[in-house]
This record gives sequence, C-alpha cells and structure tokens, in this order.
Amino acid sequence: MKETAGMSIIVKRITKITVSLIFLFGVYILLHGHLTPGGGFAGGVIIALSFIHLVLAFGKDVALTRMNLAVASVIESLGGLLFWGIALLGFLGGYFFLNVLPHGRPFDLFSSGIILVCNVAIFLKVGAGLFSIFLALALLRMPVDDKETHR
Amino acid sequence: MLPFFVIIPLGCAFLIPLVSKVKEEWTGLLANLCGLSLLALSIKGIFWVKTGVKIYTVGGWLPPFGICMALDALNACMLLVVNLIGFLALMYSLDYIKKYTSPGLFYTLFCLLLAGLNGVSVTGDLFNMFVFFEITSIACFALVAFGTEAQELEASLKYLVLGSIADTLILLAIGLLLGKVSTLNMADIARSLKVTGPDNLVLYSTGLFFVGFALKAGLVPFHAWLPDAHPSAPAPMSAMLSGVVIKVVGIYALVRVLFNIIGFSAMASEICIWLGIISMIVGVLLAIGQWDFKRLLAYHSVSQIGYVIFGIGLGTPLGIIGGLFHLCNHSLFKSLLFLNAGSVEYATGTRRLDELSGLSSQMPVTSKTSLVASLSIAGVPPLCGFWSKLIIIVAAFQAHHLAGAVACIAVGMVTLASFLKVQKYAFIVKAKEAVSVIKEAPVLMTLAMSILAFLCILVGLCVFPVINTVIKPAAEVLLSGTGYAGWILGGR
Amino acid sequence: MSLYLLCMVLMAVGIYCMLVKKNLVKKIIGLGIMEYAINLFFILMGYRQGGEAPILDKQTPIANFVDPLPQALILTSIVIGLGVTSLMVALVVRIYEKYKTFDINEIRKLKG
Amino acid sequence: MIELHVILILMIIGAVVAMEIKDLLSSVIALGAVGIGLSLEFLLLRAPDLAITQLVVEILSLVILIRATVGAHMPQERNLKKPGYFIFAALFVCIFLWFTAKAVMQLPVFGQPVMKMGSLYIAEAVRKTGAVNIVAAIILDFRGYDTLGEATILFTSVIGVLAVLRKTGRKP
Repeated sequence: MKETAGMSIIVKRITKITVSLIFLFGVYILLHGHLTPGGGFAGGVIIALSFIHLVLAFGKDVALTRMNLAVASVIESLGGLLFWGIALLGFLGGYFFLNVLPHGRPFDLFSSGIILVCNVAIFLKVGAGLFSIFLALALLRMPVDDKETHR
Repeated sequence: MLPFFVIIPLGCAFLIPLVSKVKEEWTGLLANLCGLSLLALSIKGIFWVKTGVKIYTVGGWLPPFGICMALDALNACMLLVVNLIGFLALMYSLDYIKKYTSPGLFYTLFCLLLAGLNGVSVTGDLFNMFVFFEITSIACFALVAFGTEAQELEASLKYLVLGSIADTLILLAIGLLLGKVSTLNMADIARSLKVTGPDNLVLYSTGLFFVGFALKAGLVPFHAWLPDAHPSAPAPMSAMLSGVVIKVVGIYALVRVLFNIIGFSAMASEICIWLGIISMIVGVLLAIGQWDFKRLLAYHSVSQIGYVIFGIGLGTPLGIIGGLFHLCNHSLFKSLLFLNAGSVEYATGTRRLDELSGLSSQMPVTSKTSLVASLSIAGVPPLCGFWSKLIIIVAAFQAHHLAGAVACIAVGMVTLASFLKVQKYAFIVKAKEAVSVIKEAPVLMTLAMSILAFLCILVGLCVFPVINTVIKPAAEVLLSGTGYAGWILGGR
Repeated sequence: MSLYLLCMVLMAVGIYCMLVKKNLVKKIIGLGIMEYAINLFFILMGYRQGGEAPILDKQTPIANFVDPLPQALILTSIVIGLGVTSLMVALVVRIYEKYKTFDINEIRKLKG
Repeated sequence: MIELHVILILMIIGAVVAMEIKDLLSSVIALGAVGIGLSLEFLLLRAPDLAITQLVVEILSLVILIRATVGAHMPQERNLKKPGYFIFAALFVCIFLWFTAKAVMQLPVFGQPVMKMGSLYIAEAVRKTGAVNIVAAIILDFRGYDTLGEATILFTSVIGVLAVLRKTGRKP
C-alpha cells in the first residue's frame, strides 16, 4: 500500500532532494526579508509549497505522519500569538507596535529590530495556515475516515 | 486605551484554537470574557470622548507618517453599538451553539468579526479601514456558511461574490485617491482634497465608494445578497449581521467618507435620500409576503436601513440625529428579533410562520420580548423606534421633503401590519392540538433577550438623556464636515 | 496613460466574467483577474520613470527610487486576495459535493 | 516601456481565454499564465518584493484550484439563453470603462507619481528602522498594524475554510 501511494519512484527520488533545497530557499528568503526582496510572507508560502510538494509526491498518508492538520493549526495560532505579542511588546516603549528592539547596523543580518522577528512570526503563521488550507481541501476528497478534520 | 479595542479580540481569536484543543467548553467563556471587557471599554469610551477627540499613534509614528487611531463621538457611538450587541450575542451563543459542531471555530470567527468591526470603527487610516473591512467580510462569509447546509453554502457564496466586488470597487476608489494625493490618512486626504478642489477623479471615487458601501449595507438596488445571507447564519450571527455589520461596514464607513473626507455635497444628499426612500418602500413590500421568520426580518432590515440613510442624507442637524438614533435603535430591536427567531427555531425546529402557533403560553419570555421588539420596530410609542422615526419625519418636514415624510409614515404603517402578522401567527393564535413538548429557551438565551428588551424600553423612556450624551455629539462630528481634518492633525 | 487604460480593461474583463459566467469556477477566475488588475493598477501609479527598486545598496546612496508605499499596500492586498480565493474555493468544493455540479443554474435553491 | 504594454496585452488575452475556454482545467491554467504575467510586470516596474510574492502565491492558488477542479466531473458549459442579461452586463462594463477612463486622465502622468509620503519614507526608513529594504520597513514598522491585519485575514480565512469544510455542521 505504501509503495503505490503517491507518484512514481522517479518523482519521489527527486522530491527527496529538492524538498530540502526549497525549504532552505524559503528560510533564506525569510531571514533576508529586511535586506533583499522577500520576507516572512513569501518565505512562508515557499515553505508551505515545499510541504505540499511532499504531499503531492508521496501521497497523503506518508506526509500526514510528519505534519497533520492539528499540528499545523497549533503552529498557526502560535505564530499569530507571537506576532500579537511582538506588537504588544511595543508598550514597553509606550506605543502599540513600537520598534523596541535595537536597530543594529544597516546591512547586517540581525538589524532593524522587530522586523526580523515579525518576519519569523508571519512565516510560521502563513506557512502553517496555507498548508492546513491545502490539507483540509485535500482530505475532503478522501472518502475514508478523516480523523484529522475532527477537532 | 484605543488599541485595546483591537488587541483584546485578536488575542482571544488566536488563543481560542489552542484552548479548544484542551477543553472545548472554555472557548465560550473566553469569548464572553472578551465581549464583556470590550463592552466595558466602549462604555468608558463614551465618557472619555467628552473631553475631546482622542488620537493614538500606532508605533509612535505621527499621523500622516504611520497609522493613527482616532476616537471621536461618532466612533464611540458605533463602538458602543458593536460591543453591546456583540456581547449579548456571545452570551446567547453559549447555549444556542450547542446545536452546532465545533464551537471553537465559531467563537474564533466571532472574535475575529468583533476585531474587524472595532478596527473599522476606530481607525483613522483609509487603507487600514479596508484591511479591517476584509477581516469583517471574510469572518461573515465563513459564519454565514457555518451550518454547512446546501442553502447556507449557497447564500454565503452569493454574499462572497457580491461582497468581493464591493471590496474591489472600494479598493479602486482608495487607489485613485492615493494616486492623486499620495497619502492614506483620512484627515490628511481631506485636507489635500480641500486644497485641490473637486474634479472628475474625486467625483468618480465618490461614486465607487457609494456603490461599494451600498452593496455592503444592502441598500435596494444592491440588496440581492442580504435576504439570503442574513437568515442562513446561526441566530447570534444573524443578529450581528443585521444589527451591526451592515451599519458599521456600510453606513458608518459611507458617512465617514462622505462627510469627513470628501465633503457632503447636494448631489450626495439627493442620492442618499432617494436610495433611502427606495430601500424603505421596496424592503417593506418584499417583507409582506414572507413566511420565513428570519427572511421577513432580513427584508425589514433593508427597509429600516433606508430610514437611516434617508435621515442622514437630509443633511440637516435634526435629520442626522434622527438617522443615527434610528441606527442605534435598529441594532437593539432587530438583534432582539433575530434572537427571538433563533430561540423559536431552537425550541420548535422551524422558522415557517404558518407552521408555528400559540407559542405565547409555552415560551413566555420569547413572546414578550418579541412583542416589545415588534412594537419598537413598528414605531409604537413610547418605545425607542417611535422616537427615532418621529425625529426623522419631523426633519423631513423641516427640510420640505414631503415625499420622504409621507413614505416614512406609510412604511411605518406597513411595518406595523407585517409585525402584527408575525405576532398573530407565531405567538397569539392558540394551537390546534396541544404542543406540549415545546419548552422555553435555555436561561442564557432568555437573559440576553430580556436585556435587549429592557434596553428598548429604557431608551424609549429616557430619550433625551440618550440623545444628549450619545447621539448629538456624534451628529456634530458629521456636521463639522471636513473640519474633522483639523481635529486629527491639529495645527500642523 | 495607455497602461492605466489597459489595466482597467483587464479589470473590466474580470467584472464581466464575474457577472455573466454561470460556472462557479469561472467566477473564482473572474475574482482573480479583478484582483490582478487592481494590484497592477496600484503599482503602475507608483512607478517612476527610470526609477529603481526601493532597496538600498551599500555602494550607491539614495537614488531615484519608485514609490514604496503602493508596493507595501499591494503586498497586503495579494494576501487578502489569496484568503478570499481559498475561502471561495472551499465553498465551491462543498457546493460541488452537495449538488455534483458547478453550474449555478442547476444550483439555485434560494429564491429572490 | 513597450514591454509593459506587450505583457499587459498578453495578460488581457490570457484573461479572455481563461474566461471563454470550455475546459475548466485549461481555464485555470490560463489564469496561472495571467498571474505569471503579472509577476513579470511587477519585476519590470521595479517591485521585486511583489514579484516574488505574486509568483509563489500564484503557484499556491493554482495548486489549490487544480486540486478543487481536477477529478470533478466536467460539465459542458451551457450557453445562456438570455441575451438581455449579456447586454446589461456589457453595458455596465462599458459604463465602468468610460467613467474610469475619465477619472484616470486626471491622475498624475505615468512615471511621475506625487510621492508625498513615498519620498518621506525613502528618506527616513534606514535611519529610523535600520531596514535596508524600504518596503519591508513600511510593512513591518511604519504600517505594521496593517500587516497585523493582513496576517489576521489569512488566519480568518484558514479558520473559515476549516469551518466550511466540516463534514456536518449541525448536531443530529
């Protein structure tokens, strides 16, 4: 059953190689959001796409053992709470959404205060959220039992 | 204090999915806590705004640079309406939502809806307003389809198609204004437009705003989605949709843009008046023939929104006071009526008026509160609906708008007839056979309904204090027109 | 100017598609086209002749940048479009499941 | 600027194809082509942030749309029998285009935006936020509140999708 799920062996083989590369690219886009084009949102979508890639190549069952809908929605909420918390952190300096962290030197990776942290939060939220949209749509078509959709 | 109107519901919305993993029952309590704190905050806001307009700069960036939030009397009034109805609907949901699966998702969406409505009310930035619009709309689309029956899905899809056309038109209008003045702060736009004066572009964006907001508010040529979407939602959500959403997203945003950003012109006034009259008449005529309780209420919403836009469109101080007062009153009695319809459906399982009978003995609280609400909406003294309709009619006579005044009176009569029909079929006429299985709705549902009925009577009895503390300052904000820019930006 | 007009033609195609087509998937497509057109319109308004992307460089100082404000707004707008589209797809999939068709003429249960 | 015109005209052609073609899968793919064209336009208009985002969002929405349509029994789209509705819609679109054209004529000439706020942001972004990418500085610092709203929209639609896709809505 496991052998026949998903696409052919060629696709699976190549997916194993490319998925990690796509993942790395997503992280790069995320971390350099304040220096180069990209940012948390684009990075998050790329990560979600890398997981979707896995699901498409290996079939739902294999992919679900690593990442299921419940985990995805928890990560999404956590990402949201993180972003919300960063916004609240601004109250330390007196204003909602104030950039309280040190700005650092321009062109450094760790610069620009909350922007990097916000990018990470958006990344978690967008990646997990879009993946769970895809999973929910994909699971709906499965006629057999779907424990994951019951919450 | 201002950002907390958005922070609290957002935080709750992000927490509820986590809480529902642990214990599903706590989600309702959390949501109610959120509603209660928002209500307390908005009551405080009403008194706080007496000392002048409050500005909050998000992130410490001064107004044209960053996003600012502004609290004036009009905002404060809208926030009070939103959070009052929101809290009571949440309280009602605690029992009502037991009929549905996954209450966690419902409460999450409801908190997001509250966040969106509060965000729209409190913001002073045009694009930010659009963003919170979208939160509101998406939460509404999802909540209308919450029952996932075929009809509900279809109503939600219809709402989504028309709603997203409206959003696109509004975004286009914002884009045109942005291209012209290159700023997004409402006060700054108002000031820049005053300098450049009106031209085709501003006129066209006004038209786009008009169509977009009228679609959102369900005014008559654009009302096609409303009678499907409002009855399909779960009852507390219907109460929110009819009581609050169409007003904040439609009327409030429209008058804010028309009066305070672009400046109220004679042409806009004419359009408002005629849209209002047509909505009043068409809405009530369509309502007469309805036998579905909630659908009938939805058509009456169209008609009553017509009163509001007619009153505001008159542009006179009395007309604006009447319009805003009717807006607040309508959110009280229309939410109450939708909650009544919900509890009738909860107890009997049907909304068809011809299948109901003699509920007054089995459901005493529901029938009494619905009597209060029906008399209010029909404009029977001394309930709240009477006073606001009276003010609107007097204002219409004062403005020498006889056609409007006559239409108001006639529509009021037809409304009375229509609600007498509801009372007769659903509550008064005795049942042919004994239907003893029907019980009164659970205690929290009756409590929410009783509070709303009490408020209807209270507002009707203390008309003048209510108008003086809440409505009149709000009307003054609108009357000050583009002078609003001076309040926000100060001397700069 | 001609670019603005072409962009509006694209938007008109989207509106026409949404109003006329009876297939639900076509309605999603119309919504998508409308969103593309409006996103493009914002960016066209922010373009500056011979401008550069608004990202600073170590070597060259502040130069002739295009307007960054519409770009920031449209980044938000793209996400909004994605959210609305995915919700609409979910609704359409559910409706398909109930009726086994995408054709709106066969679906119409609601009156009015 | 001829390349912008060419791509935009191709996008319009793609949109018409997506609208008129009978096969739903082809139609969805044509929409994807329009989206890729949009991404190219963004790149030419010096908006690389948007080009990346548009590209990945386009791929994602294409995957979701194909997921939704593929395997569905393809209905033959029936021709409408009501020409009146066509004429009404066409008339509406024409009026829309006419008024838009009039309004658009009053915008600043293409290539010379007003940039009242834009130049302020460009001048101050690095000093005040430390971010080199000015768009990132705007979306996450100057207008960070908008981005909180944006993230919330996505959250709302995820929760909405989960709510809509529940197997049963009401308890029996």
